[in-house]
Amino acid sequence: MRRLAPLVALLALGGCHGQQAVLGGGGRDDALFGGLWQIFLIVTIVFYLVVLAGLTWAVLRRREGGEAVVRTTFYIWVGVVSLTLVGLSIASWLVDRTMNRAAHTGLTVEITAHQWWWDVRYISPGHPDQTLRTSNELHLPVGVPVQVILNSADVIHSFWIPNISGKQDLIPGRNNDIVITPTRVGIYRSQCAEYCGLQHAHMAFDVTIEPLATFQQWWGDGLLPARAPATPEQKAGYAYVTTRECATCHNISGTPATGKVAPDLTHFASRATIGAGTFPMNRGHLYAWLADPQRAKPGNKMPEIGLEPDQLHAVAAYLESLK
Amino acid sequence: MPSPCRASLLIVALLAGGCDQMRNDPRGHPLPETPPLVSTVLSPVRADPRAADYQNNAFQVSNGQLYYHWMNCTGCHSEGGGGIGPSLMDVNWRYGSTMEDVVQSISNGRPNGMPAFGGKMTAAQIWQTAAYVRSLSQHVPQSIRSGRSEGLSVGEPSTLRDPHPYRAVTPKQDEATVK
Amino acid sequence: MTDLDPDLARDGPELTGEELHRRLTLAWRRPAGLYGWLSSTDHKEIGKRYIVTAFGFFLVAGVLALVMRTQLARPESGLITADRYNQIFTMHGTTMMFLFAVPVMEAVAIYVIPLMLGTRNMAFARLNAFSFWMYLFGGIMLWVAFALNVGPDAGWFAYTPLSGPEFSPGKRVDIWAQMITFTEVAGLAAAVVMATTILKQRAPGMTLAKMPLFAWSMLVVALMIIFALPAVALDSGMLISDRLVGTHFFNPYERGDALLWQHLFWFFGHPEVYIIFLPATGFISEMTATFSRRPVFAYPAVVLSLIATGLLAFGLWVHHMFATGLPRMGYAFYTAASMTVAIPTGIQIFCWVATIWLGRPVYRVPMLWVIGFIVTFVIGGLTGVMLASVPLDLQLHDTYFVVAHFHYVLIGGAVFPLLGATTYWFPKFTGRLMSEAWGKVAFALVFCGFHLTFFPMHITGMMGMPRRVYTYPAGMGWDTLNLISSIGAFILAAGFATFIVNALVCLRKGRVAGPDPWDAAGLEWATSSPPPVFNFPHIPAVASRTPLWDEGEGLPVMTGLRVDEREHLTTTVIEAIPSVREPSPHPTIWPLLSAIAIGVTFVASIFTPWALVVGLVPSAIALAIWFWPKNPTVPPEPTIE
Amino acid sequence: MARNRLAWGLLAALVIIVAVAAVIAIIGRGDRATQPLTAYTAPALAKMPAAASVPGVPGEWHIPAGDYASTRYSDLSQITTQNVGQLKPAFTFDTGFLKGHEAAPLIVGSTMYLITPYPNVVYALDLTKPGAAVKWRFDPKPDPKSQGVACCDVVSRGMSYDNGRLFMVTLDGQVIALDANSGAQVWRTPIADISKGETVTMAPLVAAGKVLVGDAGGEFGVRGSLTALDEGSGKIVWRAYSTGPDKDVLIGPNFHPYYAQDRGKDLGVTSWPGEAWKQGGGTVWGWISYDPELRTIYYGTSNPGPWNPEQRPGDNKWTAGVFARDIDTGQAKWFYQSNPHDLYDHDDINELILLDMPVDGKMRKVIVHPGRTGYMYVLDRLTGQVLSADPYSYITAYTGVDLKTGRLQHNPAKEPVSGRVVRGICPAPPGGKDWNPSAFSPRTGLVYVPHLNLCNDNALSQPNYIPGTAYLGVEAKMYAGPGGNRGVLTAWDPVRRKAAFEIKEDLPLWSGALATAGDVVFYGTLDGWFKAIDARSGKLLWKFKTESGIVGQPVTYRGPDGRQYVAIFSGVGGWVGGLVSNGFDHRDPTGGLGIFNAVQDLPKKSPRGGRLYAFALPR
Repeated sequence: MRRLAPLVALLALGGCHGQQAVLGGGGRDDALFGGLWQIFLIVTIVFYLVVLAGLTWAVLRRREGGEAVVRTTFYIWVGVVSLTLVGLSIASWLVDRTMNRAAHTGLTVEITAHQWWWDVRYISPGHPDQTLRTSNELHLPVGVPVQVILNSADVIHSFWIPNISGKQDLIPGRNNDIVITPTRVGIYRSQCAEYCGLQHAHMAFDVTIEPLATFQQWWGDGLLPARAPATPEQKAGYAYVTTRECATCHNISGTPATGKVAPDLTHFASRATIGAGTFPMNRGHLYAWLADPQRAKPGNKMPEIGLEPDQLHAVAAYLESLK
Repeated sequence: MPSPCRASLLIVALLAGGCDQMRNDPRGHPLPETPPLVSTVLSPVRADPRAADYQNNAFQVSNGQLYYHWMNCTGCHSEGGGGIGPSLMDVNWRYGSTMEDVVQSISNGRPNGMPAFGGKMTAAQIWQTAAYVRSLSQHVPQSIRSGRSEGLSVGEPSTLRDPHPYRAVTPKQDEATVK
Repeated sequence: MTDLDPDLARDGPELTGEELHRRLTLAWRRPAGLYGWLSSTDHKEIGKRYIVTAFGFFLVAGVLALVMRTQLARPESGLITADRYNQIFTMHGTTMMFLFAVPVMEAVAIYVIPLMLGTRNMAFARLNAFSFWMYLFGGIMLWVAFALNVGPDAGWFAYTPLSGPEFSPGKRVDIWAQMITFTEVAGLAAAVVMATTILKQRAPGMTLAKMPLFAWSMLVVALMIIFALPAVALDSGMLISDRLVGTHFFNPYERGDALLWQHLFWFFGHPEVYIIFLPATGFISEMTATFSRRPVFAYPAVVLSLIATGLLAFGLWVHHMFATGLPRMGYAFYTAASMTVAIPTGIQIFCWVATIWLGRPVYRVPMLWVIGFIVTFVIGGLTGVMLASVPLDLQLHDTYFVVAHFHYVLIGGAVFPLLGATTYWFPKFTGRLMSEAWGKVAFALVFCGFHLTFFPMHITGMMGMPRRVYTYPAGMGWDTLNLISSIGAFILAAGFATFIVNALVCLRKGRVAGPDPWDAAGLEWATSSPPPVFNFPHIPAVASRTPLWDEGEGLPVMTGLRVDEREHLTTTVIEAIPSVREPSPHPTIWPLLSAIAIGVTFVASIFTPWALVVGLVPSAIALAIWFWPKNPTVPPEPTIE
Repeated sequence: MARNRLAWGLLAALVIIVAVAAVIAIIGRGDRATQPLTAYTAPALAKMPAAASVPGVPGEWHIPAGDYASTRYSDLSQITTQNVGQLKPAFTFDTGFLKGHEAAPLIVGSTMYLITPYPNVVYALDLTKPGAAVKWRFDPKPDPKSQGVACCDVVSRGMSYDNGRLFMVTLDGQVIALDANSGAQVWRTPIADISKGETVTMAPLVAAGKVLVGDAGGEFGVRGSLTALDEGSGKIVWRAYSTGPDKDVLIGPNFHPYYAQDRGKDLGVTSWPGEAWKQGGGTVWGWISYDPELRTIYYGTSNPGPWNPEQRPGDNKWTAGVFARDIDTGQAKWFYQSNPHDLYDHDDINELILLDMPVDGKMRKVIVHPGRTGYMYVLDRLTGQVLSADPYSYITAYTGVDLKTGRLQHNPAKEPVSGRVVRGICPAPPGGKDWNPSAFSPRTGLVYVPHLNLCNDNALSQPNYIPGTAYLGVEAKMYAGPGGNRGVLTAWDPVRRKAAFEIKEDLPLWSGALATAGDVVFYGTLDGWFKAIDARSGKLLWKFKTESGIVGQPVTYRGPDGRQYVAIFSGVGGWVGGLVSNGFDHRDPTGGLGIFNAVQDLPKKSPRGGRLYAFALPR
């Protein structure tokens, strides 16, 4: 029984570093969570040690009798347990209330979850032409509370950036929303937290928290149409992508590719991953993904197109140019 | 599950409607295993083996339903009732109702306005969409089709629907708009 | 049968001993051969079948768990495909919860409760048999479907719309939903049988206040099943109707709601985990009392805690849905309710520790499982208190922290007591004791393997690893922790295997056990091991909570039951005053045939809704024949003066 | 036993009541004019503008709307309320095609010119010969692929005639000028690209030496535009887009919209998200009116694309509104957006009747415009100010038009939202009234509006834009509005701003109206009845059953023998009639973009057909 103590200590340390970890310290709600977590951890460890102590004493004790002292200890125990639980639920309610009262400063992001990718729209009220649509990535200004409106196009998913705040489900037919306040600049990772089918494991996106100025610059660049192809190989890739199967589902602003039912590729190369977190963004993985998306992420809705080698090079070259 | 276990349970497989109907092979073109005994008895042997695999597999028909909505087929054919394009639920087929004919209609288009999706969709997607189109007129076993879709209700519960294809009143003049 | 002298047809001081034993065996025997085996209504035979089948499902689902741990041992491992993994984790969850946990607790109770209460058979013996067959057919259907690649893949709680008609094509989720219908019918039947037996067939003098604690926990569990299971039966019925016929219960477009599924499921879901946990508390109370050589401290407190847990379990299901966006003030209520349910469990823990403290503990193998239970389950209970808080749950929900929590409370809280109870009652089941040495080895392996597997999962959960992922990227900090869990899983499996081998080997080679090898106090130890087919030659009478410790050999008995006809004694609910001598049902094949007819109807209704109409006819015929009144051939009873 | 008898008695009573109610309900339907027939004379009358008439001999019909002011009034008065009862068919002509015949016949001199639906064959009939023999026939041979991108049946709504030439447009968007005598082609200019889903179904307007044609295809994510071609050479003079930067929309310095909501720079881009304006719709497929004095044309733009409003946040300028442009340069003078950020496919392409009308005691140059939103707009022709907007059909989707800001007020309970079906939205997508034009009679001062009474359930879905395929994102189910009748002919008094009388029709009214000096108003029903009613009281004076449903536009002319003739096309089709001409499966209520569900009984009531009927009084 002694072996448990070190493991319990490890629990407190664990999870405080890493891109996708609770207690990562990247957001206001996560800090509030950290505080409440410490209280619960200490109380539970104390109670556990008391129970262990009682058990050990009971196991080693040879003498009999002592009913009276046990009876009084019983009343004390029930009292202490009840009071502690009442205290814990009040503490939990207070923290929940403060989490819920975050002020909202006009920045709204609409996230629509699809089966196994994320569609993100940045809304600036009153200026519809400033609406920016990207996929599988989230850029947020540090220190600014942002309202994230959550909707699902098919099944139930769950939006969760552990470093910043708690999770909230995206449920079809319900408009859930959550206000998160990132407090630390950095790049974090988020992953769908509700089982949503075949590729629930590959439904992640990267969260970049940056100063307000950089964020506004990024938003402005995002509104620009896609870069024109420069090299002849890129031109060949442009020709294929904007006329063949890719254009039916994907959208690249400023080109005839205007499909709306798959991730937006206008600034594809500036993202950190391919296939919603399936592969890191580099040439080798881009080739692997284009050659056979079903092998990398079996069951996802992007079919295997069967590109010829030269078409593969051209398309990869063009996609890499879409910074 | 090793194959001997599967073979030994073939009798029960007949009861459960054949095990290949649920194969969830996302690759899109399932290995052309011989279609389960049950379906070959009911429907004649096909020229192209792929037809049976797409048509008898619930996963492929469900993908076909997805592409039927993504490729805007509902704009002209609605949920099978017709509109700009003809109805896909009844027995009138202008260009043939076998899987190969429907795949031909989708990939090459038809003269009177059906656009060609050949370059816009991959072969697997076209086969899956064709399987769904044929399921609209009950050419696909009942156990393969889904009860309903998660959207506007486009029909009453299946217990009230007549199970066999609807025999539309073929108008006396011929189909072509030009006399 | 020989024509008996009518006035000798009753057991009594003059008809006792060997002669009585022979005649009673003649009256209670079932026909020999397969037909007899299939038509048995003896609670001991049904109980053994239930236990063996449940442990069979436990092992098979355990193998699936090993496959999952092997897949997750390394990041991005391609051992099995996503589709296969989703089927496996769904089958693991569904089998463990519906085909092992609830049925095995009922199974042990079906065997032990009549002996504890001092009666000859359970109340509705044929319904008891029917319950087992329905459970068996449900299990077979699910696993045959899994073998045919038609296994469910939407998780053990199959949230809509993923489990709905559009996103789960084919028959996979239909099979799952129909399996729920089978196990709910079996569960409800067993619960009705259990509640009636406990309330109406206790030994004379065994008032509610003198009933053994295991009987109390099974009474509360039976009532919880009766109130909880209909919710999921209705839910799965609505899902089948949505999927096959096209109704819109869960389609938000047409006035349905995706959350309706979750509310109805978890209204059953949370009581379900207490239906699994409370029998385990009964086991712990029995074993603690026996091996501490004294009754459990503060009997009324433990009974009140059982009842409190049973009631509170129905008021906190929304803590499974803290992330779905329901109003936050409502959540605060459910946090408070989830905290409150920890109090009765805390009281029971105190009482067990106090019993050990006050008694002279003897550390036989079952006692080791009790100690292991306390050490493990309390961690699970405390992480449960953490998950009850909304802010903490919003971070920890659907991560591996929750996986660790519920394995602590299910394996720690239910499987440890179950293994202890199996070792404890093994001599009563088989007449032989399990080996102490191998018992200790099995305990050590299971205990260490368990903590090595599931404790690191708390940390992987804190580090952001979500549930039910068939693989994960490298470099997230999860690699070593998952490897440790996988290694622990194999040690745990080795432990379970040792336990099973120990049980099988000792079936024949174990030390022969007398009626009361542990010198325990319950009535079940008053009859031989294994007990004769009629359990007790004379119905014992009870005057205290620990009859064998108080009366010992001179256990008072009550005579007067018929010998040439199957009969048991019915007593009043509160005071257990003998009231009626009731005929007990004869072995009959019809529960099996009814189960077959209803089972075929259920399975066929997956393929066409009209099967329900067509299947009604054979089912009605079988049930009618089953319930057809058999006019008693025996002359009417002279009244007892 | 007593309780048993009582129970049986109650049950019997209940059955009787239900039976009686069912009988009443069955009788109650059916075609009846229930309005009280009170004579109605308006004190102060609206008048036609002086220069409204088209150059030419009275008694002829040169453009579908009759005159530039789109009044569809004829001052022929041989047919009066007394003798209309004896009208007989003088001759009929079978066009040989079976789709929707929505065109208006043109009569110049002693020749009648007809245009059929796809393949848009033009016939010239010599009226002097008995049975009106064919003088010549012109077959433009349009591209058959255009049939796949015509949202609401492969129709043509007519041609225009101007000094010796006929101007027509084919479905695949080629404007053709024909010599009226010989039928020879003078010039042909393509203005639409069917690969992007662009077609043309409207009747071109010829005025001030220019042929004005707009494109159609709002359902296919097309970018709407109005093109002016030179009458003589067919060269494109100017083209005004309905979305995009101001230079494309020909918005310049002298653009003065009345309301603030329509003022701003490049609103055609800033009121759309990203590049959505390139598939923004705003096509021009309806009616154009022209005021020769002000040298200004007035026309409406269609619904924004896609139907799903969540895909295009913002006001979506310049769709679903009325433009006033200078005919020579195309520069916009003013614009009123009647339906910013359209939610229900309520285009604004309906007819714009130019009148001079007393408003608050002062005569003003106005436009009377029955909108698809269900409001009868009266706009000031000079400034675009909304003088009044009163509902003429049953409306739940809107709560009114704020006359100070000009903005249409949506009813939040009926706004479509994704994830849920919104029910009981009235009027349905075809609107309070679709394209079929109403008529005005200066003698009664009433506007005769043949319109609809349909409501619908609406569900949003994820639209995908693939050029050449439908770009909607909405699934609808339409059904009859309150009262169960699906069509209404309303005689509306624009001065008093209320209906003089209403005639309820069972089937939706999809044909145009015609008012004559003989105080007779003509219109046709979807089950083939061609009716004449008293212009003052609405009493049914005469009706004739034609072979197929009527979706055409009635015209009247003085024949070579001096008698007054009334001509109408009978051939069911158009958006609502498509289910007869295309075939439809009643098990899918969302067929035909949702409208087939409202007319499931039409195939039984109207066979396919394609025949011109001309009626006259017996000699």
